[in-house]
Amino acid sequence: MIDIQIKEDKLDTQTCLDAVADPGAGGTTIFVGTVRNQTQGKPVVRLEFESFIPMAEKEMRKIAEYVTQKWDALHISIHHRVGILDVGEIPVIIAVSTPHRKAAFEACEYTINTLKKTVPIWKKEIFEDGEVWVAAHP
Amino acid sequence: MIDIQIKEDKLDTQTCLDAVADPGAGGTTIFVGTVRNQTQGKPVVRLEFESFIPMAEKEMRKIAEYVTQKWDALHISIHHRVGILDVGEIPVIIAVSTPHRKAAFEACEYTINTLKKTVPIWKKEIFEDGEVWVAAHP
Amino acid sequence: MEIKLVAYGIAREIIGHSEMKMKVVDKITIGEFKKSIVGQYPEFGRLRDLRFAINEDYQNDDFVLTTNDEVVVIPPVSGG
Amino acid sequence: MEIKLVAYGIAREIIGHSEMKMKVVDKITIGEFKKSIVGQYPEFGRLRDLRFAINEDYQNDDFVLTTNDEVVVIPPVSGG
Repeated sequence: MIDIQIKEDKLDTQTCLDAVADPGAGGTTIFVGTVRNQTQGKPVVRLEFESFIPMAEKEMRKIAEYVTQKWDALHISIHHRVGILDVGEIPVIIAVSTPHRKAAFEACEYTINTLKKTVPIWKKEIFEDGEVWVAAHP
Repeated sequence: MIDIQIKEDKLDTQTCLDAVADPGAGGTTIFVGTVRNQTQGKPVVRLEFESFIPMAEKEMRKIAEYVTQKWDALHISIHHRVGILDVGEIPVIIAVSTPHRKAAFEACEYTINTLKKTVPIWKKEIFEDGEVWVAAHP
Repeated sequence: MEIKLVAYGIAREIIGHSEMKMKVVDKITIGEFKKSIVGQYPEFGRLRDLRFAINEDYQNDDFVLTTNDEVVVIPPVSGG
Repeated sequence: MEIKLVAYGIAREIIGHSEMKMKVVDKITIGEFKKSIVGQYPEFGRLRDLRFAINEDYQNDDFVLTTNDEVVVIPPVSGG
């Protein structure tokens, strides 16, 4: 089962874990992103996320379908938040259940790495004295 | 912070996630083990876990200390359940928070792999027609 | 012909609008359109990359635009 | 001298007790003790491995036992 959600509400790990529960699962790996309090030593005040949501959901689904096939994932849940997030809040949760645990780690890491390359979501870091669109410039 | 627990009560992912929360964390990886409904095609009725608890806690702490140093982990939480577990229940949860996400995956995978080799916990699989101490024989 | 340009993130800030109508030459490709928009807004040339989506899919440089296409400018993504 | 043997998991089932007192020769090493116990309970020889802990730590074959030591038999572990 593929569970993709992009929303403004707070994300919840248990919800993603429940979405991938399966009696045939031997391991579930979850990645939880959190807003760090600093970037290269500079204090971060907050983050703002925006997304081209229909395309972002489509790209997430492509990743989820690939993962399901390549690692025999039983279920995958990808939740991403948009809007304003404070330090410590959760922008992304990825949960993958597989029959054997090694696959769950690989599949989960592949998913977050690929999401960061292909899914149209943009993050602006707000500092005390300015703001930066993350990764926009070389 | 190192959070090690071996107990008979149900394990909870959110509790482990809370234990490793940190404003400096950029990523948290969680591994959740679950009791599978079958082993090599044979239906599993339930699992029984026992442990030499004081030594198991000591060995888990060794792993946690190594992980903290090697991957600059901010916090690590290792919870393991003992007693009788049904299919779908959770024998182990490992959560690791790190400043950058790659380290969280490596540290979490290392922890579960090493736990399975060094920590004195034993698992008996109960089938319809018999029982087996897992991994006891070559 | 006319197309609709949609911009997110830093692209929106560079253009100054999240949506706008643009006149382009008939049968323009994404590659040609990209050159034209970088000429018009040089800040696009300083980005790490610049992609375009039509129908919620990334499209290559040789994709040919049709009148009324909705062209979404995708600056470097940074989700997660 | 006398030591206390403590056994878990399949080791407990092989011995038939979770704890028992045993007489062993003075200054016996873990290696020698292992040979003796495998001789007494041949099923131990069929396990994937067999380790021993004293003071909650794995000990090598050359570790010398002292009277009243609590020797814990550690059959192959299978946590997680």
